[in-house]
Amino acid sequence: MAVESTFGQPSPLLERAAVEARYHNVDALYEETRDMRLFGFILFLLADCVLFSSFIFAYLFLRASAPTWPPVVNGTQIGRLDVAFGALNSIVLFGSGVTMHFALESWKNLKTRAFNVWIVTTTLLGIAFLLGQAHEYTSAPAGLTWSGNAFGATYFTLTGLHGFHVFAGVCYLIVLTIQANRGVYTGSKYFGLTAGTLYWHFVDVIWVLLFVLFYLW
Amino acid sequence: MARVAPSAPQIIATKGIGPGFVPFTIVLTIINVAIALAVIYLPLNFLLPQESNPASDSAVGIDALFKFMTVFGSAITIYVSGYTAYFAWVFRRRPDEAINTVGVPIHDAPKLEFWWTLLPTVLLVVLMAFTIVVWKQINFPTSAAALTMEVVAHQFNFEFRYPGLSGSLYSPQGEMHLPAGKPIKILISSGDVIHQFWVPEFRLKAAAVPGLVTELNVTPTHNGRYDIVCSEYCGVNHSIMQAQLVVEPPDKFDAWLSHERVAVAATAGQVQLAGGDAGAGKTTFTAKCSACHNAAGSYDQKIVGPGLNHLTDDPAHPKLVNGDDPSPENIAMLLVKGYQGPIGVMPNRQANGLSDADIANLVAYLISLK
Amino acid sequence: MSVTAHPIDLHEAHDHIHPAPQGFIAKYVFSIDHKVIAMQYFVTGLLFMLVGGSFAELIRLQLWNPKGTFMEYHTYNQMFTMHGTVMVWLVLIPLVTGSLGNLIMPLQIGARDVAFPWLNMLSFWLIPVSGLILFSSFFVGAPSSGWTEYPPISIQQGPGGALWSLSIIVVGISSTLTGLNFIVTIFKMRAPGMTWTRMPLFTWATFSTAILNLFATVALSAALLALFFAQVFDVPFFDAARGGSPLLYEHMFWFYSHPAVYIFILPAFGVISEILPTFARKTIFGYKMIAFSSLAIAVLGFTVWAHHMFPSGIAPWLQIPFMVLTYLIGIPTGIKIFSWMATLWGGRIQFTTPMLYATAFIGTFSFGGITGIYLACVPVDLHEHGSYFVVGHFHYVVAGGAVAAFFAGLYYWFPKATGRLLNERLGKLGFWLFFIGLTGTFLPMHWLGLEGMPRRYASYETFAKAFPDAVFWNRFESVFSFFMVASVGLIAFNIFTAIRSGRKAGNNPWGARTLEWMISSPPPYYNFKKIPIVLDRPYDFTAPLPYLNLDEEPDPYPVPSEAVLERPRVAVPVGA
Amino acid sequence: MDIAIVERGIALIASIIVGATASWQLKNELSTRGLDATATKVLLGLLVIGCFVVFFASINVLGNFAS
Repeated sequence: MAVESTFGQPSPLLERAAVEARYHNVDALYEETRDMRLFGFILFLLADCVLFSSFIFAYLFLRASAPTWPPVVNGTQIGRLDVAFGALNSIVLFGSGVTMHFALESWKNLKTRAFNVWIVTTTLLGIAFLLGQAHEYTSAPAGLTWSGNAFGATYFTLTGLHGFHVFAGVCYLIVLTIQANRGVYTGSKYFGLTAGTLYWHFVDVIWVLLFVLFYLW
Repeated sequence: MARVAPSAPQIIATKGIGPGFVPFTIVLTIINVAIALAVIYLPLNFLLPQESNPASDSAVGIDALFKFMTVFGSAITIYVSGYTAYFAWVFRRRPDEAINTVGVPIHDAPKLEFWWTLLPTVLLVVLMAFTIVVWKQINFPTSAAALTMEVVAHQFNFEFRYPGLSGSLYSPQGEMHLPAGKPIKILISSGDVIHQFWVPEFRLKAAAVPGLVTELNVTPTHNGRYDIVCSEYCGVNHSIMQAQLVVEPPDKFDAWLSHERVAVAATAGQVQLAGGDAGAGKTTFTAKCSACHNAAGSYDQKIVGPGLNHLTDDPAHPKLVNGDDPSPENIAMLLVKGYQGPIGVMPNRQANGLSDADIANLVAYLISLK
Repeated sequence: MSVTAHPIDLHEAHDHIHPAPQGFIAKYVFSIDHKVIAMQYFVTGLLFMLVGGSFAELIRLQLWNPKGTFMEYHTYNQMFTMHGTVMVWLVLIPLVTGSLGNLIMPLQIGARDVAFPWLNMLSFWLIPVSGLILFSSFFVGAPSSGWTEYPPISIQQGPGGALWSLSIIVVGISSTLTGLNFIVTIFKMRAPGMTWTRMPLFTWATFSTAILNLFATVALSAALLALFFAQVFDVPFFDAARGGSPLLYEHMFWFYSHPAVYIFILPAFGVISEILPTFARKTIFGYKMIAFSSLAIAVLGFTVWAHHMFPSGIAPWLQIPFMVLTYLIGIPTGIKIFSWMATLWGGRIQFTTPMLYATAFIGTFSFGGITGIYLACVPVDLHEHGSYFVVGHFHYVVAGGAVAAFFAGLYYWFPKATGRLLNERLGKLGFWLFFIGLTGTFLPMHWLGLEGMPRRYASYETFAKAFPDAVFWNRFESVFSFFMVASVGLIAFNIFTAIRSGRKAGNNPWGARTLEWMISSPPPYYNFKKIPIVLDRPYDFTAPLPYLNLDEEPDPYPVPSEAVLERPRVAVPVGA
Repeated sequence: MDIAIVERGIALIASIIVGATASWQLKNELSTRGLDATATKVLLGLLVIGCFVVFFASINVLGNFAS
């Protein structure tokens, strides 16, 4: 019976049967569930992108409709954000992206000691970023408050939402570290780590956009 | 048990499209033509308010567009519902029919599908063109506005402002007057929440959004008394937020307007300036005026309005914006009436919610900016 | 050692059936079986529909008298707000996708369950939670500025508005996760051989709805998060004095809420595309065009949101692109309607209750679509925006479209879900009550709106002076709205009696050909012992069933069962 | 040496190091196939761009509003 392919690639179940027939040690069922989870996780990240882009639309809309930017509150124009500290804080986060990538690579090469070193550094850098962000909030320019004006509203909401995502990422990393050391993930079954790495890179990339939009423009 | 031979399906073929298809189509077409003629030639006052003698120039365009869509829309609806009912009846399953009868195995007809994609597209493109023509008429009037007035919506009444002698003038909230036959530009804004200024007879509406000035260009054509209706939910008494609009001949309008000007000028009166406290004035200024004026900036440092430092002793600007001397009384009059001129619009005391004490304090504070 | 490559044995490759759930809780309350979750969605949806419907009846009673003396204005404002909110977010968004989508889509693609069953269970349980949050707002003053809750008025009202925002964010999370779940299921878990162009059309509709659910709903969560901050922390997103803009909320809200109306209607299209071929005993006409127009509507749905905002102060030149794009959506919708009519042509149509709803859907929905074109046209919208014409239009499309198609799907798949047939006479009576009530209630709204009756008015004395017939038409509508209440009550009664004493329905009572009719009803928790192989599209009634490897070999030419046909039929060939 | 100069210095050096390692990692990843590999490549690429942005921000090419 001719079982036609779907969009050029064979239907998932056929694929699994073929994989199982050829490599007896591959757990075909796990491969399929991994594919599904990965596809679902990527869709989740795309949905999260829509969340951030809605708020970025709000920022651009309010900035376009404001007579001057940064807006004038009680007669004085709000000062610019501190680019120097912002740059430092950003590179801390981007550095944690790189160390997370090293962590996953070392796990793939079954070097668990190196994995532990890298993932702990990533977590610490993530926490450092959050502390940096807290410092940024406390020493914000005069007049820039959450309920003060449109600039404060969009700045604190967007960076706060991103900060919350970083905080969730840090908790995720801590859980991953514990699970990895408890042996939940094996050499071939480590989807949690892949998802954690993708999420962490995603959080970095969102900050690239926010850093440019708020600090450099 | 013995396997009964599978009952192969019996295909019931049909001759042509269906029995009595042509007479049925003729009947439908007659109905559609009748509706079209009725819609085009009969007055539709039961559908559109005062359709037989439209109350504004844009109403003519909008009613024409409405009729165009009604003609084609009702035709499409009648043909679709008609043929669905016809097919349902003609191809119904007869009671004595075998159990395994099956319809004609046709699953696509590219020519037919092509036409029923192209025709709606063509119809919609024609509708788009017609719509853009009427849209241009409404939004971009050819002749300049003979009268520019303002409507400011507040929670549960409309406030109408006509260009007075100096600054704005407002008539009693209830009644709005317009000269017939003249192009009018109505600038609409709101003092608190989103409202909508809608005159069903004009077929026009525009939102009154706080912090935004929307525009409505209309040339009333028929004298009469119309309702102004708020059609955007604006609070508890949204249901009773209506006002009266009187369209009258230009001479009667001018008489009314001059009468109104005299009446309002009398009530402006003098504000007691004595005892104004500069400190309280500063807080009122920060709360209500700093969004547009920079207290520390000189005249040129505009935010929306000019900077007010050295208001009374600025050699470069010896006079106020409306040409009066910067005496406390004139400043007070400016705060009372607001200002509307080339450099922008300043709301009057009513929109800013300034009490007499506020005005006295503000004048004391502004004078102190030396 | 020699690697023994045994021949690909498909059913062996797929025999991992996890053990059956034990105990009442695991089986019915916190179950991960997509069929049980579908039942939970259905019961919750029906309850919320009754609640939302009762708010609607209170509105109709209020409008009986132009002076509006039945309720004070504030209560009436709460009623129309809660009616809109409950019907949109607690009935239409979760119900059609959640109950029919969950029940039928996995069966139609030959899967044992959705991709992430636990996520599916979480998605359901967020709905009752959000319902509780929403109804708890009655204690602190329910929200009262319409289901759109435009700021600044929605910020000025009491704390009910904040609870409203919270509960809708929770519904948003639930439908985002359902969307994600269904996309992964349809991509990854189709039976062998079921290519994209062999999938049943209800699955196509569920797929396009899932795309909308996943990407559009998050924009709503952003808008409502911003509104929540504005309501609770006074964040000036929408406060013009402090740099914000009320238009911003309208853009963010409608960016979601127009795809939301396609989330209502796309599954309805899917249900109609399933029912018409079965009861016309004839293949669907233009399968590819219907499937791809579902996708086209889903994609175009993202681009048209500002036709809700024509007179609300956006730049005049901006109105034109949204008008043009809204017209373009009319074309794929037209293709669908014409294809359905062509499906009816040349068939052997048997008017069971689902077929009555489906046929009436074609007429009602196309009338609703045409009035949509009126509202998309900018100059005419300047007259009709915010009037009862809009209320008439969207109730024709929502009640006459999505709810009617949901009832059709309910009557069609109830035998598969419970193994019992619903009573046909009660069903037909319910159908006629529903459509007479629908026409009587919502048709007059069109000319009331054109004459100038604004929306959301608790009393319309000024309008009644300008248009004296208004009082008659409003009373006419109020009377007929109770027909619809009667029909929904009849459906509820029919369901609860049929569960126990309905006639037995075998695997395939209607003689349909899609995969869900090939297994027993109600299906076992694992759906398919062996995953079938699909060879062709299921709709050709003259060809044998295109399935291999089915658990029990069905009759290759399925025919409606005796229990379904009105009078017993003798297999007498026509004309003998 | 006020704090801003120190911060800019650290950011400059760190952006060069992180940028280099990220692009090196990206080079290694280029040969891999699969959904997660493509996602990682895209995200790593954007990370490299982020490092460029921080590099130019630290040397005051981007984001100086002094003029």
